[in-house]
Amino acid sequence: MSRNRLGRPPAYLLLPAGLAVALLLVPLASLVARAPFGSLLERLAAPEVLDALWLSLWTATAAMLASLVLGLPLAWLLARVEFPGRSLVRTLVTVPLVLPPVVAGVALLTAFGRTGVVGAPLRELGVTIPFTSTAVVIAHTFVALPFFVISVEGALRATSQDYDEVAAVLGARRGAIFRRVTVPLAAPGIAAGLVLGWARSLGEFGATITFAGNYPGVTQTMPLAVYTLLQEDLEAAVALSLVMLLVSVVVLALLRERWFGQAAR
Amino acid sequence: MSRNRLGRPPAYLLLPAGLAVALLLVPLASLVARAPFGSLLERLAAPEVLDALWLSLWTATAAMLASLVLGLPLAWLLARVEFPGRSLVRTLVTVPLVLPPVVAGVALLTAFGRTGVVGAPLRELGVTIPFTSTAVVIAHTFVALPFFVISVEGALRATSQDYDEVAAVLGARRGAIFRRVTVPLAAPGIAAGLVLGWARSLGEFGATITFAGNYPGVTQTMPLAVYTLLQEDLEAAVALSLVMLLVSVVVLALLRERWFGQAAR
Amino acid sequence: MSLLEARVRVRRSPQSLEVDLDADPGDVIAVIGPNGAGKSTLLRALAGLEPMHQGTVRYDGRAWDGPGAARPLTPQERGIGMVFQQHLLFPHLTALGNVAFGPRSRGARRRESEERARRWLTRLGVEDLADRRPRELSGGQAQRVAIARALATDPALLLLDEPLAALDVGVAMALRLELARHLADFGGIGVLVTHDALDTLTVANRVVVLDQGRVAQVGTPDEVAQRPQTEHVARLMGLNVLRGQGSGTAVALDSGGTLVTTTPFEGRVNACFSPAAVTLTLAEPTGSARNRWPGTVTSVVPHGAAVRVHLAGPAPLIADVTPGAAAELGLAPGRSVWAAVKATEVGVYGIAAPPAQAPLRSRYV
Amino acid sequence: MSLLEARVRVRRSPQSLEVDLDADPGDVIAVIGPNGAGKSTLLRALAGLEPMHQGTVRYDGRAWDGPGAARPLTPQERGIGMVFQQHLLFPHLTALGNVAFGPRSRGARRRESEERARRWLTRLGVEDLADRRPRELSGGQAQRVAIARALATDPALLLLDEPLAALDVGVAMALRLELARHLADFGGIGVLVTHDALDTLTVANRVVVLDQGRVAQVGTPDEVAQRPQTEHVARLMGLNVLRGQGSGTAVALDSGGTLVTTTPFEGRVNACFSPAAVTLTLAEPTGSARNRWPGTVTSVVPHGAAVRVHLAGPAPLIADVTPGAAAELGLAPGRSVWAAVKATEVGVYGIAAPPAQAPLRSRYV
Amino acid sequence: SGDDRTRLTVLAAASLTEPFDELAQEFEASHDGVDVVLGYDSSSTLAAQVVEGAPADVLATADARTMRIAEEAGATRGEPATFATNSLVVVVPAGNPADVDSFADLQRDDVTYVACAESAPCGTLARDLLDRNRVTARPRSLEVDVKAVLTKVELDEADAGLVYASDAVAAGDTVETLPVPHASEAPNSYLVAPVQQSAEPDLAAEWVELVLSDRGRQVLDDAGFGGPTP
Ligand SMILES: Nc1ncnc2c1ncn2[C@@H]1O[C@H](COP(=O)(O)OP(=O)(O)OP(=O)(O)O)[C@@H](O)[C@H]1O
Ligand SMILES: Nc1ncnc2c1ncn2[C@@H]1O[C@H](COP(=O)(O)OP(=O)(O)OP(=O)(O)O)[C@@H](O)[C@H]1O
Ligand code: MOO
Ligand SMILES: [Mg+2]
Ligand SMILES: [Mg+2]
Repeated sequence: MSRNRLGRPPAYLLLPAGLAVALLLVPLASLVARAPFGSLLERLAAPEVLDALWLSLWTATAAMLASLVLGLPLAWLLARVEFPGRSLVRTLVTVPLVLPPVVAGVALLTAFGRTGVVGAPLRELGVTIPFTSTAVVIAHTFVALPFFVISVEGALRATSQDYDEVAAVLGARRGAIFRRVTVPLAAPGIAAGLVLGWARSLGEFGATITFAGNYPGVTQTMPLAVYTLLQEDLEAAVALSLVMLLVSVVVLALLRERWFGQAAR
Repeated sequence: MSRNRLGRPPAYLLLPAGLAVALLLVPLASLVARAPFGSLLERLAAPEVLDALWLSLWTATAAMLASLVLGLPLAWLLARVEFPGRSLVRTLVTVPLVLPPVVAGVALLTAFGRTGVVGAPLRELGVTIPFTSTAVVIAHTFVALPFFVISVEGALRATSQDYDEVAAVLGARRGAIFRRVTVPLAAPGIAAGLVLGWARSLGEFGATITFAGNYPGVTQTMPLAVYTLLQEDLEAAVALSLVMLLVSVVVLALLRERWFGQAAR
Repeated sequence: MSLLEARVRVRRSPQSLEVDLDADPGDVIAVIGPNGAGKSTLLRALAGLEPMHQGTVRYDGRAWDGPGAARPLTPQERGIGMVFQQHLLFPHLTALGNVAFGPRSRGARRRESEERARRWLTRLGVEDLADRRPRELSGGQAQRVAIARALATDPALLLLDEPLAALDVGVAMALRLELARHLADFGGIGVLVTHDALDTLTVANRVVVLDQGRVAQVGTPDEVAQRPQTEHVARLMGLNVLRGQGSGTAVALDSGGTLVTTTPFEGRVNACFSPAAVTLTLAEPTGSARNRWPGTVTSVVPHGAAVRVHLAGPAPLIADVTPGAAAELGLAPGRSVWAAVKATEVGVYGIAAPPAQAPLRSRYV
Repeated sequence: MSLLEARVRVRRSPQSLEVDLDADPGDVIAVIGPNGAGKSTLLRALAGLEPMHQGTVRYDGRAWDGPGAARPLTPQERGIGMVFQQHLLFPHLTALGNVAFGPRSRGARRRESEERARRWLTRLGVEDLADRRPRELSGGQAQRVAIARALATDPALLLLDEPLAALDVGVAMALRLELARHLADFGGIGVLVTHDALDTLTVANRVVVLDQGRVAQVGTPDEVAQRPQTEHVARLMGLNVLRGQGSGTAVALDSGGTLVTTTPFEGRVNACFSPAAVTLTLAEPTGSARNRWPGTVTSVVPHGAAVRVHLAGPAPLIADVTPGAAAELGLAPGRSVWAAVKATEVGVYGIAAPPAQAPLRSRYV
Repeated sequence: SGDDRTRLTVLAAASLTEPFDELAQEFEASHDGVDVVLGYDSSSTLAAQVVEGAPADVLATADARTMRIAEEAGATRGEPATFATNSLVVVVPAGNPADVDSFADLQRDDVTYVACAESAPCGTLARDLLDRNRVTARPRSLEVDVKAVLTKVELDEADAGLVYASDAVAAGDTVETLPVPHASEAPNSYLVAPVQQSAEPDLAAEWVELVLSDRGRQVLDDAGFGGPTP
């Protein structure tokens, strides 16, 4: 039986929703229509492409995990704990969103580069970050973290705080409340944040190429590979991005159905 | 009196949150440290910069409004209404996130360009979209909409559906439930989504330059101006992005405090 | 043809709901029954919030659900008022906003809706709280706002799920009268779920007793109060009811032993007697009272002019004794006593419904 | 020195809360009072959920809040159990998970916590529902799980906010006894908010009556039942209480008229008499009953062996009459009657607290 | 590529993608156990990265200015060598829908054309040539790099665009090419230099040699580049 027992959605909601879908669908569809499908499989099998795809997937996943580990506590602090300077921190978190990605890459270079605040001391220890896969992960995290934090903070604010109180009365310490009550209740919002962050990382180009460079097998993610290919062959570059799309859609569809299947009801 | 009456946040949450802040702060700080402050004000006063700033602000705002108008109904449909193909649509919405921005721009060109599915008929009517400010808004919307929809859908799923039922019993039609119950209850999540979308638009580079081009006063947003300048003068480009940061932070801080001040409690 | 004709069927494991309910204009039906009997589910199904896999709901000749309806009507199409068991006030609206929501949704203008809402808040004695948000209200205050919200739309079918549970005794009594007056006036139908005998007796003109998703008894409040069919109703009405197998004037009790009555009856019976008919003694009684049981006092509380004593034993019993007798017997929790009832005091009547499985709660007692 | 010494002060406009509460091991304190009196706020302050601007809470010699404490202890440091007025079961956990949450949080291992939880669910008769989520439970079932959750941590201070409100009558009675037994055994302190006289009389050994954020009366259940200081308690206990100015054996009633008693008293007094002492007649009574009022019947319901009649008039009254008398007088809502009470039946005692402002609800009645 | 293999990392301007890919294959063929890793980006980004210590052996830029940035920071080893030039041509979409027949047609009202922004080397060149040819019509868009110009033309969004001859070759038959008068008078120079922090200075020198060799000249020629001195 249909769950729409609260009545039909009105046209003034269906129409814009349809438009939204169209706005997203039409460009994708016409892109797909132009793609040279014949060479798609062949391209997918090329070792550099597989390297780039694999690099993209694991660095984006690592960045997602880093966002989760670093960002979830931050989102929680912003949503649930009063501390001086909270609105300052909240604003700070938004800033990297506004930074054009290439400038973000420059900023990362100035911080982690050989003369950077963090980079210089690290270099003494024999560690250099830029132009390594680690740099890719850092660039992705820097770019994706704000998305994650802001959307999760929104979700946390939208969930009731009453249950935190109940858990406290039952003897759960602040950390246990966080783990066992707040986070599970905000699970759909957190899942959304992870999807956002992961997808943003996958598509990230500017910060990565500037901070990590464009080294095949080491820092050349799919968007960078697409860029490189774009120098020679537009259509091939488009085909390559479709490969990436396909893979990420499959991964996402699998993940989402599992997450939402569990988290939402 | 402190609201932290549920106990001190544990170190294992404070530490990663601090790290997150550091990760975001250190690159920004070292960027600022390198900026030629002397020329900053002077730069800000340059007419092209003012043009670009103004263009950036209004197009990002327009894209944010478009996201709200188109994306909120879509997020609601995905979160609240069962319909065939729902999970397909949900996946579709994620796709543009993964697309490298330049490829997104190519996709938009294939759709809205003069030979595109939508562009060609429009051209017959004497309307061309590329190389106009409208194209900037479309590019921004295409890139920002998925962020908005996904984070808002997450927030909607995290809020209780019981109140929708109550409202239905009280005679509110589906649309009225949406407007008067669902949306206000998810307000913090929607505000977060708007911030995400706006900020993403402000920083957007690849899709804009590919789809809309780069002409001062018409399609040259701040990131494009920064990138253009980056080719010849790194420091000047950095200074310019700081100008943009400053302006957007001020706007955001004002907006956020107003929104959250009203919406959250 | 009744105004409301409902054949409610909700599939749910392990226990489905199958309840038939008919009501005429002005009827107020009390729905009583133990926890988990299906009372709230019944209301939700009538409201269109709980999908039915079968069955029909017709109101005023119009099919709301079932074969006559192309699709189940949505809640908003049914024009009902409902007080939910968890009051569910909109957290983002003030008390006034909550009450004005219904009129607004049904097309009234803002001012008009708010005036209407204010009138209802005043009627429920909470007009001072008009500008408070739900989280700034006490439980009982919230409950009153929820009632005002349900009434403010002038619904033709009013569904009330334990509306008076959180209210203090004075307000509850006053509200009972108010509700009775309102329901009597408006010519619609009220369905009132309650765990309180007073609600049943003062507000309703019909009672439906639910047990495990089935109707266990239907009748007027007096009928139900005098001849309760389930132990739950008997307790609610403050009567003793024992079940057994009648054979002549003897009833072989399910709880063991035999009860002697003056009314011959064959088959499954309820034997019913008032607490006042029970006499308590310390020693095993001899003499005319042939029905006697040992028991342990579990509680002793004043009840009107008498003292009400609850006993645990083969069957739980209630006895009302005079304060003097209570003092003399030294009645206090833990005390062992004998309870006796005269055969002439026992009413006997058949069991209407087939014997139900032991309800959940009986495992607890 | 008492085990619990609480001077609770919560600033809130328009009405602050100022309640002093002391309790010894094994004490069960019933907190009663009209809606909005501050009962839930009191519990929340004791739990550390409501910030106090002043005052102290000490338990077992340790300062929980106030001058002796560097900072107010957090709820988890206090080791309390609490049943909230809105049961607030964790929606993402099963019934079992909800009950096991407390033991887990206090350091027990998973298996142990779950076994413990299962035992408590069994004690409350809801072990079959262990794997259900809260949204799949009925109101009363959820309430029982909430009680199990509060008890499962063996708290030294148990705060119960109307824990029995949603329960059916059989379960409520059984739970009252269970709670009384549990509280008597464990040597801690129970604080029970209730709107039910039975709870007060069966479970508690002390009663605190709140009115508008202040203590209106303290005493044993019997004292409070026999000499109610507020109209609310009188109603709760089923007594008639009229207030007035005593001068000799005459009391000038606040509601108008004079009441004659046999106990001389000067100053503000409560005049109290049982419903059974009230006689009803159709014509204005002549003869020895000098205290008489006209009134309108608002409800007539069976009450034990008698019939309880509520009257509206200058002061609302309750009268218990025999079923015979009720039939003879044709008592039904709307009927005009005269009520009379003999001077010898009226108890008179002083008003302890300064006369409070009219409580909210009185505007409604 | 195992751990025992040697890697030669070449950072090159994006426009060198095709010839350098080809040269890399030849280099690997003639150097057993050596893998050539090519990283392409815009010249200014590459220069900045080399200054920041990017692990590279060779840097090849599309103009002298960006190479000078690396040089002045001491990031290069030895004198950078000019190994190719590139000059601008006009490209139009296949089929030439707007009938652009000459450079002067860019003046026409119904012709939409795009060029690089002046901050990019290709933009400076374009500005210069427009001036020399007295074309005053402004481009519709000032792209940040030459590939963006090409994309607009390839997708038929612009009727014409000013790109390097090498880009026109790379684009194949998706575009048609028209010469620009005076173009050869103002070419753009490509420079190559070994990088200071190179771990393989010998191999780096050999790569520079290869680029400067006749074979290198040939490959660059095929890709549309001009000789080191026009
Ligand atoms: N969503 C659900 N899924 C499965 N079972 C449910 C669901 N909701 C309720 N139930 C079960 O259905 C039965 C009837 O529930 P209902 O809420 O109608 O009881 P009730 O008569 O209102 O009880 P109470 O007096 O406790 O409020 C209960 O056993 C309950 O556990
Ligand atoms: N957050 C709040 N802000 C302001 N006033 C509040 C807030 N919470 C409660 N109140 C008010 O404080 C008073 C006491 O509330 P409380 O919940 O303690 O009452 P209560 O005695 O538990 O009543 P009930 O029997 O209805 O549950 C009420 O008048 C209530 O409206
Ligand atoms: O906006 Mo970008 O161009 O991610 O890299
Ligand atoms: Mg219920
Ligand atoms: Mg309360």
